[in-house]
Amino acid sequence: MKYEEQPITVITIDELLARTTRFFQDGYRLVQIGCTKVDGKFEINYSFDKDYRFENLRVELQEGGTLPSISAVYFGAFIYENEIHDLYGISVMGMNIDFKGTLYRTTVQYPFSTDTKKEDDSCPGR
Amino acid sequence: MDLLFFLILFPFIAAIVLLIIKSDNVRGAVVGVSALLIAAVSVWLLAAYATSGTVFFPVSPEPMGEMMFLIGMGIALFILYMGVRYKNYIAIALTIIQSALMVYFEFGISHGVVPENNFFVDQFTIIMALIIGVIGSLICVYAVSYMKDFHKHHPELKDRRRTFFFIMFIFLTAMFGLVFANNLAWLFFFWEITTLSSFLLIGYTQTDEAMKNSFLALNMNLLGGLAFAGALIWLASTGGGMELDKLIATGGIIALVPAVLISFAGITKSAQFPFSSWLVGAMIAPTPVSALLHSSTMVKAGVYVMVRFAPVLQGTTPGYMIALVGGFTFLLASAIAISQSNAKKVLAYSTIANLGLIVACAGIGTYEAIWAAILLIVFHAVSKSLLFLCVGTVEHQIGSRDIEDMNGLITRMPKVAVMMLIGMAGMFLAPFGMLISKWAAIRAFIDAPYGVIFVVILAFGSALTVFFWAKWMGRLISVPPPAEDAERRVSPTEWLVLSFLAGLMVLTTVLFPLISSYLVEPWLLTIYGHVTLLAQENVVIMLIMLFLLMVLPISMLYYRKDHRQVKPYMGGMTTTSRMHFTGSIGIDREVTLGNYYLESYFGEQKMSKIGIPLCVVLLAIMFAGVAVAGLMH
Amino acid sequence: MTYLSKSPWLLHYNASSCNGCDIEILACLTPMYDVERFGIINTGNPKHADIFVVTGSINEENKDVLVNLYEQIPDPKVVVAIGICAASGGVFRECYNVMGGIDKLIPVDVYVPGCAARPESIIDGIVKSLGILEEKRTAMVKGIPVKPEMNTAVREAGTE
Amino acid sequence: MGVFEMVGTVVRSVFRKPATLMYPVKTAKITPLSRGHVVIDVSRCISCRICQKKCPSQAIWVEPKEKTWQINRLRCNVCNSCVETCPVKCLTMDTHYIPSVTVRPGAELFHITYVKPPKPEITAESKD
Amino acid sequence: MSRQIIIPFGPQHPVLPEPIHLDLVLEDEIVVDVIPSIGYVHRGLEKLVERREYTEYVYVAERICGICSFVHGLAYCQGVEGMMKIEVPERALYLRTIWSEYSRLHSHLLTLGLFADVLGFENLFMNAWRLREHILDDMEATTGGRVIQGSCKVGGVRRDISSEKLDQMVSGLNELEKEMKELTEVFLRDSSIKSRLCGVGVLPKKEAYEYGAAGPTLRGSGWSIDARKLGYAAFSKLNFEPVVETQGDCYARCAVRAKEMFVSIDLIRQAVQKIPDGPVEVKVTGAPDGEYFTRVEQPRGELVHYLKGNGTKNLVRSRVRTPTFTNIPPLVAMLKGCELADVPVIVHSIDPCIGCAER
Amino acid sequence: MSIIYALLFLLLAPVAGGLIAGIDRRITARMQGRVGPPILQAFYDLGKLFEKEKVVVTNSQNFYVLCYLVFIALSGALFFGGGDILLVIFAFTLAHVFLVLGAYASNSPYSHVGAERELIQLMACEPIIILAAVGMYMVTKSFYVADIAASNIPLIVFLPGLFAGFLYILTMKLRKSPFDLSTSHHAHQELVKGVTTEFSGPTLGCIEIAHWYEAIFLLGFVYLFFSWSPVIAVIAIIIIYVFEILIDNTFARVKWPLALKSSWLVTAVLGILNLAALYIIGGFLK
Repeated sequence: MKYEEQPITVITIDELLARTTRFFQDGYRLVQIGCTKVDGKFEINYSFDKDYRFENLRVELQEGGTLPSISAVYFGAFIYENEIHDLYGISVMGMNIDFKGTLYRTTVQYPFSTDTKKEDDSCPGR
Repeated sequence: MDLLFFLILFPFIAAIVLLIIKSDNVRGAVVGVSALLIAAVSVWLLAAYATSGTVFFPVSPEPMGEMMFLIGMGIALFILYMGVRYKNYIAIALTIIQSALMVYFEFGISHGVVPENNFFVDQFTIIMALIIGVIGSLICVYAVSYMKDFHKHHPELKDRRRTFFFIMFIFLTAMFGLVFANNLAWLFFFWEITTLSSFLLIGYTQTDEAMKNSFLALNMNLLGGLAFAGALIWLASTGGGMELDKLIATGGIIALVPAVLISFAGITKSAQFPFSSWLVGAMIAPTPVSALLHSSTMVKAGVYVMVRFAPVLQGTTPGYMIALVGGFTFLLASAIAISQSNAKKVLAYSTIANLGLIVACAGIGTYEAIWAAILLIVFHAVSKSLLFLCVGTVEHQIGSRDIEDMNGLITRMPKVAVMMLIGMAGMFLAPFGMLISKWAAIRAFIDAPYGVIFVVILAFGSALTVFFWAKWMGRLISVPPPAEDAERRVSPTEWLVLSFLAGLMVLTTVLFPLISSYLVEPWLLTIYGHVTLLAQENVVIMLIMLFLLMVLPISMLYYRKDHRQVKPYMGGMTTTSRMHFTGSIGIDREVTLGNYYLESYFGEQKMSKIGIPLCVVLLAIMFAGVAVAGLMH
Repeated sequence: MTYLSKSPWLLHYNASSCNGCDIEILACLTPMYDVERFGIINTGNPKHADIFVVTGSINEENKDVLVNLYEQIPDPKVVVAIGICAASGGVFRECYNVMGGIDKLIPVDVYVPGCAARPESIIDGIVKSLGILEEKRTAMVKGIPVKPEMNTAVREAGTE
Repeated sequence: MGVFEMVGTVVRSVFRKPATLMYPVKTAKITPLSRGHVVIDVSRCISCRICQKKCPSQAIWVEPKEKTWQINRLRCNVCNSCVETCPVKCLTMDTHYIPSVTVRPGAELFHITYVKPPKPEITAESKD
Repeated sequence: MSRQIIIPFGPQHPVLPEPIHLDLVLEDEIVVDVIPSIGYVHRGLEKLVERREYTEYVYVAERICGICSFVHGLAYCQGVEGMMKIEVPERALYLRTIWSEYSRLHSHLLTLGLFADVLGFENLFMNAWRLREHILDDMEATTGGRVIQGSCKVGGVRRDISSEKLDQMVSGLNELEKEMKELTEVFLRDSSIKSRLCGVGVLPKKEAYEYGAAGPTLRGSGWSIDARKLGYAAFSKLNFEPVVETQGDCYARCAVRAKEMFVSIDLIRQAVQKIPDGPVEVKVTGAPDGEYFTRVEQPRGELVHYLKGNGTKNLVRSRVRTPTFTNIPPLVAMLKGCELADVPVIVHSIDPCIGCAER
Repeated sequence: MSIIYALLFLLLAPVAGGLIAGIDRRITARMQGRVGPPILQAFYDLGKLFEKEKVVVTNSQNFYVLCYLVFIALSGALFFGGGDILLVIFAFTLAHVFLVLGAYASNSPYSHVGAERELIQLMACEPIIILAAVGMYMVTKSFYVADIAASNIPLIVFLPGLFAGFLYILTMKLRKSPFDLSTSHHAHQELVKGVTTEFSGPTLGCIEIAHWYEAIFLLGFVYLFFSWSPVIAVIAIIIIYVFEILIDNTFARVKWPLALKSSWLVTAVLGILNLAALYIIGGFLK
C-alpha cells in the first residue's frame, strides 16, 4: 500500500487569508482545521482538497496570539475555529458564527492548552 | 305606546343632558340612571307585549315626517361640511346624490302614500329592543369608566367625552326608532342617523387614521343608504306602500325590488364582503364603540332589516345570491380571523362571519332559517359585547390588545379571563347559544332548496371557527410564570357590567327554550303560518351539558392537593421558574409560545382577494336578477 | 405484584456515550429482541417514564440535564446505568471532561456492565430493575421514603 | 404509484414467524468469538502486570506482593487487550457476558496460586 | 410578545438518539432561527493519546463512536502505519476493506431505520433494524463484538476470517440483498416518504462545497467525492463508482445511502473474490515520529485523523475530524426556513453521529 | 331502552376499547415481524398509570382532562343512546377542545405545538363528520342515531363518498400514521408526545380511557353506514380497523399542511359530490 503525499506549506499569519482565498478560488474544499500545541506554541493546520489532491497550510502562533478567521472565505470554517478557541484558548477574530466559548463547555477551561492530568485513581476497586 | 316613545325619546333627552354636563361624576350618575331606566323599560316592554302579537301604533305622519326630512337634510349638510373639510369627495358625491333622491322622494312622489301604522311592536322587535336596551345601555355604563381610563392612557388626545356620550345615546335612540318603525321612510331616517353616529364615533379620536376609517365606514354606509333611498322611491312610484308589514304580506315583485335594495343596504351595514373593511377599520375607535357597533346596534340594524324582508326573499334568485354573499362572508371572515392576532380584529372578523351566517339565513328565508337567524342575533349580541368589554378591560390593564400578550391571563386577571372564556365558549362551543343556533342553521339549510351548498359552507366555516377561538382560549389559560395581579385596578363599574353580561350569557343559554317558544316561534307563526318545535330531549341534554360545565370546575379543588408540581418538559434543559433557559451560544432565552396564524393560508389579503370579487359578482347577479324581474313587471 | 412490572416505560438518555450502548438499547426494541413483549415502551418523555435508562458518563454540560430528567419522572422510578461508561466512566475515565459514573449525581439501581452492553444483557438489567420498581411502589404506598438523596455535589461513589 | 409500497413486506410479516429471538425463554445467541468477560487462570499468572499496563480502562490491578489479581467488571471494556498481551496466556475471553448488578460490586479479587520456581501445578481452586 | 414559539429541542429528545441541542424559533411551525449547541458528549478523548501507548490508543479510537467504531480504528491504525511507513500485509488490507464495508452496511441500515422512525414510519424502522441484525451477526461471528468490533490493530488486523466463513458471508449477503432491495424500494418510491423528503433541506451544490459538507451529504448535492477513491486499504484494487444524486435534498441523501448499500455489498463480493492468502499482521516495533493525516470514508463521510508523534511511545496529538462535525455548518444552513416536522428529518439526513463529532 | 344502551356504552366501551388497543398492538407487532405485547397490555398500562405518583405542571391541567373524559363519554353515551347526531358531534368537538385546552394549560412548548396541531386536526376532521351526519339525514330523514340505526336503507350505498371521506379522517381521529400529528402512539416524534407530553400517571390514564371511548364511538359511527345489516356491519368494522392498522404500518407521518389540505380536499370533493348526488336523487324521488 502506498501512502499519500501530504505537502505542508508553512506560512505566516499575514499570508493566511490570501492563501486560503486562492485555494477557494482554485476550487479546493476545506477539509479541516486543526491545532497542535508543540513546545509552547501552536501549530494550526489548514487542510484543503481538490480531486483527491491534499494540500496543507500551517500557521504558527505564539501563546496569546490571535488568529484571523477564514470563515468569510469558507463559511464552514467557524466550527473549527470555535473548537480551537474552546480547546486551546486561542482567540479567533471575525468568525461569522461565534459561539463565545460555548461550543464545548468543559470542566477545565481550554483543556489542550494545559496539562489536564486527573489525579491518578487507577485503583480498580473504586 | 308610551313605552315606545319613552325608549325612542328618553335616550335622546339623556344625550342632550350629557352634552351639557361637564363633571365626571354627574355624567357617570346620569349614564347609570338612564341606562337603568332604558333597560328597565325594555324589560317592561317585554312584559307588556310579549304575548300580544303584533301591535301597531298609528302615529300621524304629518309633523314627524317633515321634521325627519329636515333633520335628514341637516345631516346631509353636516356630512357635506365634513366631506369638504377632510376633502373626501366620494362622501360629498354620495351625499349629494342621496339628498337629491330624498328631495325627489319627499316633494315628488311621497304624497301619494300616507302610511298609518308608523310604529309597531312584535316579538322580533321586542327581542331587538331588549338587546339594544339591555346590552346597549350596559355598554354605555361600561364606557363611563373606560373613557376615563382611555384619556388617562392617551393624554395626547382631546377629551371629547361629552360628545362621545351624546352620540352613544343618540345611537340608542336611533336604534330604538329603527326597530319600532313600520314606516320604511322613518326607518330610513333612523338608519341614516346610525350611519352618521357611527361615523362620528369611529372618528372620535380625530387622528388621521381614525378619520380615514370613519370616512370609509361613512362611504360604504352611504352607498347602502343610496340603495335604501332607491327602494323608497320604487315603493312610492309603484304604489307599494311604506308600511313594512303590508309590504311583506304583499310579497311578489313589488316587495322584492325594495327587499333586494334594502338588503343591499343591510349588507353594507352589516359589513359583508365586499364591504367588510369598514367594520375592521372601525376597530380604531375606543372599545365601547366597537362593542356597541358589533353587538347590539349598527351591524344588527343591517341584519334586522334583512330578517324582516326574509319572507320576501325566500326562494328567489336574489335571495340566494344574498345568502351566498352571507355564506362566503362567513367562511372567509372565519378564515381571516385565524390569521389575526389583534384581539379586536379577531372579534371584528368573527362578527362579520356571524353576521354572514345570519345574512345567509335571511337570504334563504325559510322559517327554520329565520329561527336560527334570530337566535344568532341574540346570542351573538350577548357574547360579543361581553368579549369586547373584556378585551377593553384587559387592554387597559396590560396595555395591549394583542392575543399573544394575553398569555396566562388566567393567573394575572382570573376573573376577567374566566368571563372571556365564557364569552368565547358562547361563541363556538356546545351547549352555548351560538352553537345551538348553528345547529338550527344546519337543519334549516338541509331542508331548504339548494341548502346543501350552505351546509357545506357551514361545515367548513364552523371548523375554522373552532380553530381561532380555541387557540385564543389556549393563550388565556396557559399558566405562565407568576406575574403581578393586574386585576385590582379594574373599576367597579366595569366589574358590574362584565359580570352582568357573563351572567346574561349563561342565562340566555338556560332560557333559550323559553326565548324560542315565547318569542321566536310565535313570531314565526305569524309570519309563516307554521313552525316546528325544538325537540325537548335535546334541550334536556344541552342543559345537562351546561350543568356539567358548571359542576366540573369543582374538581379543581381536588387537584390542588397532593400533586407534586414539576417544570414542563424542555428536552432536558434546565429552566428557571420564569421559563428562561440558557440556549446555544450562551444566550439566555425565554420560552415564548406563540399561536399559529397560518397567514400563508388564511391571510387577510389572500382571503379578501377571493372574497371581494366573488361577492361583487354575486351582488351583480342579485341586481341583474332583480332588474330583470323588475323590467318584466 | 402490581401492574408496574407489566408495563415499564423507558426513558433513555445518552449522557456522553459513544452510541455503542445506545444503539443496542434501540436494538432491544426491534424485532429480534422486541422488548415490547414485556410491555416495555421507549417513551422518550420523562413524564411518562418508569425506568430511566442512562448510557454514558456525566460531563460538564449534561450533568444538569441528567438531574432535570430524573426529577421529572414520577415516582416510583428506577435508574438503570447501561454500559461501563455509565457505571464508572469506562475507557474515558481519565478524560478531562468526564466526571465519572452517573451514580455521582443520581441514585442508580441497576448497573449493566459491558462495552457495549449486549441487548440480552440490557434486557436482563431491565428485568432486574422491575423487582426494585415493585419494592419502591410498595414503599411509596406505605409512605416510606426509599428514595436515596440525590447528590448534586459529586459524591464518593461506591467505595467498597 | 408509490402508495402502499410496504404492503407486501407487511402482509408477509403477518404470516411469517416473527423474527424475535425470544431471548429470556431461549438462550442468548453467542458466537465462539463473542467477547463476554475476562477469565483468569490463577494457576498460570506470573504477576507480570502487563495486562494492567495494557488495559485501556485500568480495570485490572495486579499486586505481585500480595499475589492478587483484581478486575473491576464495571470498568472493563472487554477489549481483549489483556488476553492478547498476556505472555503466559493465562487470561482468556469467556463468551458469556457478566450479569447486571444492583449494587456497585467493586473489584473482583483473585488470588494467584502460581508458584514461581517449580513447574506450575494445576490447583483445584482456579476460578472464583 | 411575539407570535414566535421558542422550543428547546434536545438534548434529550426521542427523535434524537444522541444529545444535541437546538434553539428553535418557530413561527407557525416554520423555523425562522436555529442555533445548534453541542458539547453534551464531549469527553476530551483526544487528550488521552498523551497517556496511552500508541498501540493501546486504538481501543480508545474505536470507542470514539459505537457506530463507526471499526472505521475509527482503521483510520487510527492507518495513521500510525503511515507515520511509521509500515507495509501492512495484503490480506489484512482486504479484511479491513470487508469489515469497513460491513460497517457501512450496518450504519446505513441503522440510519435509514432511524430515518424511517423520524418520519413516523415505524414498520420500516423495524424492518431496517431486523435486516441490520444479520449484518451484526456476521460482525460478531468474525470479530467478537456486535458494535465495537476491536479487530484492527497497528500493523494489520487481529483476526483472520476463514475462507469458508467468507463464502458464507457472501451468500448471506446475497440473501439479504433481496430484502434490502425491497426495503430501499419503499424508501425511494413510497409517496408518503417522498412527501416528507423531496425538496426538504435543500443544500445546493455550491453551498455543499463551501460549507464543507462531507459524505452522503456532499454526494447528495451532486459531488462525486468519496475518500475510498484515495485507494486506502484494498479499495484501489476494487471497482466501484461513488453514488451521486443531484437534488441536494433529504431525498437525495437518503437515496445515496440506500444505493450505497448495494455498492458495499458489491465491494464485499469483489474483495472476497480477490482476497489473497497470507499473514494478517506484521510485528510493529519502535515508536512513531512525524505526522500524518489519514483520510478514510466513514459511513457518514470523509473522516480525517491527524496524528503527530515525537519518537516516544505516546503520540503528541491525535486530532479527529469527523464527517458529522464538518456537516454541522451545512446543517445550520439547511434548517433555516424548514418546518418543525422537518427538523428531525433534516438533522437525520446528515446522519449525525454526535459521539464522533464531539469526541 | 336508549338509556340502557347509553349505560352499556359507558360500562363496556373502555373494556372493548382496551381490548381493541391490545389487539391492535399485537397485529402491529406482527406486521413488523415481532411478537408484540400481551393482548391485555393496554389494561396493564392503564393499571400502571393509576399506580404512579400524581405529577402536574399546573393544577388546572387535570381539570381539562377530566372534562375531556366526561364529554367524550357523554357524546358516546348520547350516540349509543340514539340521540341527535349533530348534538353528539358538537359534544365530541367540545371534548376535544378540552383536551387541547389541557395541553395549552401547561405552557410547555411541546404540548403547545401539540395543541395547535390537534386544533388543526380538529379543523380538518370537523367538516366531513358534519357532512356525513347531514348525508345520513338526507337518506333517512332523521338526525336521531336511533332512527338512522333502525332504518333498513343500506346507507353505504347512498353515501359512498361520505364514507370514504369519513375513513380518511378516521385515521386522524384514531391517531394513526400518517396522521398521528399531534400525539403519536409511537414514541419517536418531533413533538415527543404532543398534547399528552405534560400528562402523567392517573391523568394520562384518563386520557387513555377517553381514547378508548373515542375509538368505540368512532367505530359506532362506522356501524351506522352499514346498520341495515348488523352482521355485515360488524364484518365491515373489523375490516376497516385492520385496514387502519395496515395504513398505520405502511405510511410515513405527513406534515400538517398536507393533512389539512388533503382532508379538506377529500371532504370537499367526495362530500359535495355525494351530497349533490343525493340531492338530485332526492329530487327524482319527489
